[in-house]
Amino acid sequence: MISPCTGTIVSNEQLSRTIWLLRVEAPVIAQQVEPGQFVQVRVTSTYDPLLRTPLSVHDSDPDRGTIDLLYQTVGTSTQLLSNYREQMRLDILGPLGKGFTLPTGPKSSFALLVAGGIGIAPMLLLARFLMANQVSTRLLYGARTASDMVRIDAFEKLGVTVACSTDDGSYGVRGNVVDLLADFLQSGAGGEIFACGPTPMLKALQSLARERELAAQLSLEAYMACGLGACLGCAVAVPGGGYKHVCTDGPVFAAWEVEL
Amino acid sequence: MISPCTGTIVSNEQLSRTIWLLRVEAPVIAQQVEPGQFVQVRVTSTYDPLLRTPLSVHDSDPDRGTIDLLYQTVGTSTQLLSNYREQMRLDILGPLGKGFTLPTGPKSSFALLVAGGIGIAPMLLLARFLMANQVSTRLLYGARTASDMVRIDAFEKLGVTVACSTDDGSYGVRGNVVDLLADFLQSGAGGEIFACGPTPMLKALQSLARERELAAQLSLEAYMACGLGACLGCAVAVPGGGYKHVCTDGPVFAAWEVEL
Amino acid sequence: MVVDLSVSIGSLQLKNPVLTASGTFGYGLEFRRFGNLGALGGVVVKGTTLQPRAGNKPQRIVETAAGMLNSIGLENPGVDFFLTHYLPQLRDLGVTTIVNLAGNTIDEYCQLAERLQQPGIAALELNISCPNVKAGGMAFGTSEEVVYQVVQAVRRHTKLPLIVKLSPNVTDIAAIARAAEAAGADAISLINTLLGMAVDIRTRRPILGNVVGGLSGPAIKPVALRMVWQVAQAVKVPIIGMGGIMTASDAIEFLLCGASAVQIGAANFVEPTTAWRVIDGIAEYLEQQGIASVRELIGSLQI
Amino acid sequence: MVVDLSVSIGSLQLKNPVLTASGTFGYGLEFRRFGNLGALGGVVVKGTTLQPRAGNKPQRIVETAAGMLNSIGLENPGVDFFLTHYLPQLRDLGVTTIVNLAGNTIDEYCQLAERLQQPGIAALELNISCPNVKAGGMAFGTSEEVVYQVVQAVRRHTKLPLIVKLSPNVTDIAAIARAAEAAGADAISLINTLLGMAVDIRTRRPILGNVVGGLSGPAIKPVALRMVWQVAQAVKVPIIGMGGIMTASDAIEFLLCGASAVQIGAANFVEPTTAWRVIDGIAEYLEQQGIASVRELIGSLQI
Ligand SMILES: Cc1cc2nc3c(=O)[nH]c(=O)nc-3n(C[C@H](O)[C@H](O)[C@H](O)COP(=O)(O)OP(=O)(O)OC[C@H]3O[C@@H](n4cnc5c(N)ncnc54)[C@H](O)[C@@H]3O)c2cc1C
Ligand SMILES: Cc1cc2nc3c(=O)[nH]c(=O)nc-3n(C[C@H](O)[C@H](O)[C@H](O)COP(=O)(O)OP(=O)(O)OC[C@H]3O[C@@H](n4cnc5c(N)ncnc54)[C@H](O)[C@@H]3O)c2cc1C
Ligand SMILES: Cc1cc2nc3c(=O)[nH]c(=O)nc-3n(C[C@H](O)[C@H](O)[C@H](O)COP(=O)(O)O)c2cc1C
Ligand SMILES: Cc1cc2nc3c(=O)[nH]c(=O)nc-3n(C[C@H](O)[C@H](O)[C@H](O)COP(=O)(O)O)c2cc1C
Ligand code: FES
Ligand code: FES
Repeated sequence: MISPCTGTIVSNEQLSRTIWLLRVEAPVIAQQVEPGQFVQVRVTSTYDPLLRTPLSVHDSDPDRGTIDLLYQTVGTSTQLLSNYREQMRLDILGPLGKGFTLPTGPKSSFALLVAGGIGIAPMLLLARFLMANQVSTRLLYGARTASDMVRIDAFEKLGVTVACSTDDGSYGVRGNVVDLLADFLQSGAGGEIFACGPTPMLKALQSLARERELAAQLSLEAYMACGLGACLGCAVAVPGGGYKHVCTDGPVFAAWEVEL
Repeated sequence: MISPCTGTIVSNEQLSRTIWLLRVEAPVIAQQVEPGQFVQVRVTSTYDPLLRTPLSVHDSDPDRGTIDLLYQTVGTSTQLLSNYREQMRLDILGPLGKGFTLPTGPKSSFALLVAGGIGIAPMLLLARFLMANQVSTRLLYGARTASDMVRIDAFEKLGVTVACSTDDGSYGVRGNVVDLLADFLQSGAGGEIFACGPTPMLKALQSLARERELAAQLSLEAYMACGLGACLGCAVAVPGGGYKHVCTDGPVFAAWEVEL
Repeated sequence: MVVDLSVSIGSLQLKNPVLTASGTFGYGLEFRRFGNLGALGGVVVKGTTLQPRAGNKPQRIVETAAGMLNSIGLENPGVDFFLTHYLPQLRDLGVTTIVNLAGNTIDEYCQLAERLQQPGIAALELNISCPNVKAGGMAFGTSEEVVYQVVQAVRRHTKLPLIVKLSPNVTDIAAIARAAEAAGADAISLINTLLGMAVDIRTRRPILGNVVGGLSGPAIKPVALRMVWQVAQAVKVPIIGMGGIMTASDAIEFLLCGASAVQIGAANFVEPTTAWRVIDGIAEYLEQQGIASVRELIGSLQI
Repeated sequence: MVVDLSVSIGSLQLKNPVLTASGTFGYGLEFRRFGNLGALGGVVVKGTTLQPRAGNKPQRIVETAAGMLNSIGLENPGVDFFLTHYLPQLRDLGVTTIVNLAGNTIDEYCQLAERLQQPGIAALELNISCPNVKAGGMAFGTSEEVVYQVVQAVRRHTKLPLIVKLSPNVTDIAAIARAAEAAGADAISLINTLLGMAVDIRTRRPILGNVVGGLSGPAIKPVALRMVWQVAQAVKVPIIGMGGIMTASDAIEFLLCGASAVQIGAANFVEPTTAWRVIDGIAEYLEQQGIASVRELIGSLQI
C-alpha cells in the first residue's frame, strides 16, 4: 500500500563532502518497505524543482517508525534536501517499486552485495533482511576515494563482511568494484549478486555475471516523473525490443531482463 | 550607491499571526539608507518565485551594521522569507528608490505619520530621523484588529505620540486611520503628512490633504521586477497623462504628483 | 450551502469539472489507492493507437524550471489491449472514461473511433497535437485544413461526444479551434504540450533521446490560460482547459477564462491526490464566494 | 589557458557573446554600478519608437511559475530623446550599443532605421515581435510575407548590421527565419516573449491592465532552445539566442544549439550582475573543457 505522508525529520546528518543521512518518521513506510524499494520525496513547496526525487530506502526501523535515506548532493533537489533540519516536515510517497528478491533455497545462502558510490544506499536494508534470514552476506563496496566511503560501520555492525576498493587506492584495494568482485570470484567463491551503482558499473557486472553464470539482481536508476507507472518516463530497454519501467517493474531487475 | 549583498540573518521573529521582524547584517545599506527607501530581497535560490521581493527598510543601526525589515506573510515569497533562521544568509539589493523628504523649515516642525496595516513598516526609520531632527512626531496607526498592531512600543520608545484605530474597535478608536486623521485635524492641529498603506487608504488621504491644503507624502506600492528603473513595470499614473516609476521616482511621492 | 459542481460538455454530463489529462494518470488504475476514481469528473486515459507502440528511446523525461519535458512517444499497448484489460475495470469502478486517440493517418483515427464505440466509454478525445510522433501528431494539429479533415472524418465514425485536443504550437489557436468546431467537434480541449528541448553541456548532447519533447507543468500555465481565453472568444462549443494546473485556484482561473472543465496533468506526478484536492478546492471557493453553481464561473472573467 | 571569447555577428565583432536583452537592461546606464558596461558583448537598449510612448496601463508585471509576464507596452521617450540623452553617454562608456526598434508601419521602421544611422550605434535589432502593441508587433512577426516586406524595406534604409528579432508565437519559426534571411537580415535573434495571461480569482479579472502579456524567464527556456535549434538548421546567418538564460550553463546550451551569441533578459532583474557572471562562467567552462575559442561551441551539439 503506497501512501503519501508527511513525516517529521528526526535528523539530517552530513557524512561526507556530498553524502547525507536523513532519518524521518514514516511509520507506514517503515513497516511495509522491502529492500530495494524507494520513496519519492518532495523537497520544496514551490514549483522549482517540480518533480519528486526518487531515493532508495537505506534502512528502516519499524518499531520506532522511522526510515533512513542516504543521499548524495548532486543537483538542486538533493541540495535543497540537505537544508532540511530536525522537526521540519517532509512530504514522502512510498514505498514504491519492486525491490530485491531475497534468496530462499539453500544454494543461494551466499549473498554478494556490490555497491558503487551512492549505490550503497539500498544495500543496508538488504543486508539487514539477509542477515535476519541467515544468509551469509558479503559487501563489495567501491568509491572514488576514502572520504567518499560511508556507512561501513553500519554493515559491520550487522555482521556483514566488507571489502572495499577505491579508484585512487586510498581505502581498500585500488581499482573498481567490478574488478574486486572478479578477484573474489577467482578464488572459487560464489553466491547471488545484488548490485547497485552507476550504469557503466552495472553493465560490466552484467557481463561478468553472464560469463560466470551467476544470478545477479541489479537496482537501476532512471529519470522519473511519477514513480507510479503512470507517466511511462522511466523506460529501460529489454532484450528483443520494447521497454520495461523502472518505477514499477523495478528498480530491481534480474540482470538478464534488461539491456543497459 | 546600490549594492547587492549577502547578509547574515541576526533574527527573524514572528510578531503577530502574519507579521515578522527580520534583522540582517547589511552594513553598507545600514549606513546609507534614508527613510522610505526599500530593498529587494531574494528569498530563494531556485527560480520559483523568480523575482525579488521589495520591502521597506523598517529600521537601521549603522553602528551595528544591521537593518530591520518588517513584513507580512501574504504569499509565496513572504512565506519563504519567514522560513529563514539565524545565521542563514540572505541576498539583498539596496537601498533603492527615493524616500521621504524630511521637513526642513520651522513651519513643518509637526509631522503626522499615517500608517495602515503593514504600511507601518517604513515609519519607524522615518520617526527616528524626524525625532533626531527635533520634529515633533505623531503616529496615527490603523489596523484590522488589535492583534495585527505591531511595534507600537518601538515608536513610543523614540518619544513618538501614538494614536490607533482598528476596524473592529479592539484597540484605539473604531474606524479607519483616515477618519482618525480627519478627527485629529478637526481639532485644529496640522503638520506635514507622511503616509503608507493600502491604495484605497492613500486615495482617501490624498483627497483629505487636498481639501485641507496640507502637504502629504505617500509611499506607494507597485508590482516590481527590477527595482532599478530598467523594466518600467512599476508604473503609476500622473495627472495629465503618462506614468512615473515607483522604484526610482518613488516609492515616496508628493500627494499631488500621482493619480491613484 | 451545497454547491453544484456539475457541468456538461455537449451531451456529456460530468459530476464535476475536474478530469485527469491523458498520459499523466495512466489508466486511472495506478491512482486507485489515492482516491475514488468514480468521484472524478472523468479520467482521460493514455493516448491509444491501433497497434501497440513501444514508445521513444530513453531518456524520456527531464525537469525544467517549474516544468518538465517528456518524449514518451505514445507508448501504449494498443486499442485491443485497452478494451480487454483496462476498460472492464474502469467500467466496474464507475469511472467516466474518455479515451485519447492518436493515429498516423486519418483512416487510423477513424478505425480507432469505431473500435472505441463501446459501453463504458463516455467520450473520445482526438489527440491531433502530440508533438512526439514524427509521422502524425504535429502535422495534424497545426494546419486548419488538416484539422478540419480529420475531425470531419472521425465525426462520421462515432456517435460519442468528440473532444478535439489542440496543440499550442501554432500561430493562431483560435483559427484552429474554429476549424475543429466547423468540422463537428463537440468540445475543444487545450493545451497539449509546448515543443521544447534540453541540452547537457557536459556531454554536449540533447538530454532527451528524441531530441525534442513536450513541455508541461506550471511553467506553461500563462500560455495555456491565454489560449483558452482566445478560443473561448472564437467558438461556441465547450472548452476543456489544461496546462500547469496544480491547485483549485489554477483550475478556477481556467474556468473564468471560458473553460467548462479542466484537466490535471503533470500535477498528478507531483501530488497524486491533486485531482481530488482541486474538486474540493473549487467547492470551497464557491461556498466562500456564495456562488451556487460552478457553471456561473465559466467565462465570467471581467475585462 | 587564455580562451578566446570573441564572436562575430555578420560584420559586427563582439568581444564576447553575451549581450543584454531589450527592455530588461534599460539603457545600460541603470546597471553601470554593477559592472563595466564596456566589458559586455553588447547592450540592446529598450525598444525605441519614433514618437515617445507612455506605455500600457498598470498592472504591467506579474510573476508566474519560474517566469514573469509583462505588458509594458513599449514605454520609451522616443528616438530623438534616445539619440540626444542616452547615446552620448553610452558612446563615452565604450558600450557596444544595439538599438531595438519598433514601429506601427513599415514606413515607421524605415524612418527609425535612418535616424539611427549614427556613430556609436553598432547594430539595429528589428523588433517585429513585441506582443503588446495591438497596432504593430504581433502582426509583423507572425507572417512570412510581412516579415519579408518589413525586413527588405528596412534593409534599404540602413547600412548597419540588421538583426531581426523573432516572435515565438508562430507555428513554423524556421519559415519565418528564412523569410527574414531572404529579405537581407544579417542575423536573427530569438525568442521574444510567449504570449500569456494571468487571472486573479478574487477580483475575477485579468491581472495585467493589458489583459495579455509576454512571458519570459526560465519557464520559457526549453521552448527558446528548441526554436534556436530549429532556426540554426534553417538559416546560414548568425543567430542570437535568448529566453530564460540565468547562468553560464544556460548560455552554453544556446551556443551548442547554434546561437553565435546570447542575450540576458529577465535574469537582469533577479541578479543585476548576471551578464558579467555569464561571461566569466563561459570562460571557465572553456578552460575546464580545454576549448580554445567560444566559436568552437557554436552549433556543436551532437545529435
Ligand atoms: C529508484 C531510484 C533510487 C535512487 N536512490 C537514490 C539514493 O538512495 N540516494 C541517492 O543519492 N540517489 C538516489 N537516486 C538518484 C537520485 O534520484 C538523483 O540523484 C536525484 O534525483 C538528483 O536530483 P537533483 O535535482 O539533486 O540533481 P539534478 O540537478 O536533477 O541532476 C544532477 C545529476 O544527477 C543525474 N540524475 C538526476 N536525476 C537522476 C535520476 N533519476 N537517475 C539517474 N541520474 C539522475 C543528472 O543526470 C545529473 O548528472 C535514485 C534514483 C532512482 C531512480
Ligand atoms: C516599495 C515597496 C515596499 C514594500 N515594503 C513592504 C514592507 O516593508 N513590508 C511588507 O510586508 N510588504 C512590503 N511591500 C509589499 C511586498 O513587496 C509584497 O507583499 C510582497 O512582494 C508579496 O509577495 P508574496 O510572494 O509573498 O505574495 P504574492 O503571492 O505575490 O501576492 C500576495 C498578495 O499581495 C499582493 N502583492 C504582491 N506583490 C505586491 C506588490 N509589489 N505591491 C503590492 N501588492 C502586492 C498580491 O496582489 C496578492 O494579493 C512593499 C512593496 C513595495 C513595492
Ligand atoms: C508524460 C506525459 C505524457 C503525455 N501523454 C499524452 C498523450 O498520450 N496524449 C495527449 O493527448 N496528451 C498527452 N500529454 C499531454 C497532457 O495531457 C497535457 O495536455 C499537458 O501535459 C499539459 O497539461 P499539464 O501542464 O497539466 O501537464 C502528456 C503529458 C505528459 C507530461
Ligand atoms: C519587462 C520586459 C520588457 C521587454 N521589452 C522589450 C522590448 O522593448 N523590445 C524587445 O524586442 N523585447 C523586449 N522584451 C523581451 C526580451 O528582450 C526577451 O526577448 C525576452 O524577455 C526573453 O528573454 P528572457 O527570458 O531572458 O527574459 C522585454 C522583456 C521584458 C521582461
Ligand atoms: S516514473 Fe512514471 S512510469 Fe515510471
Ligand atoms: S521595478 Fe523595474 S522599473 Fe521599477
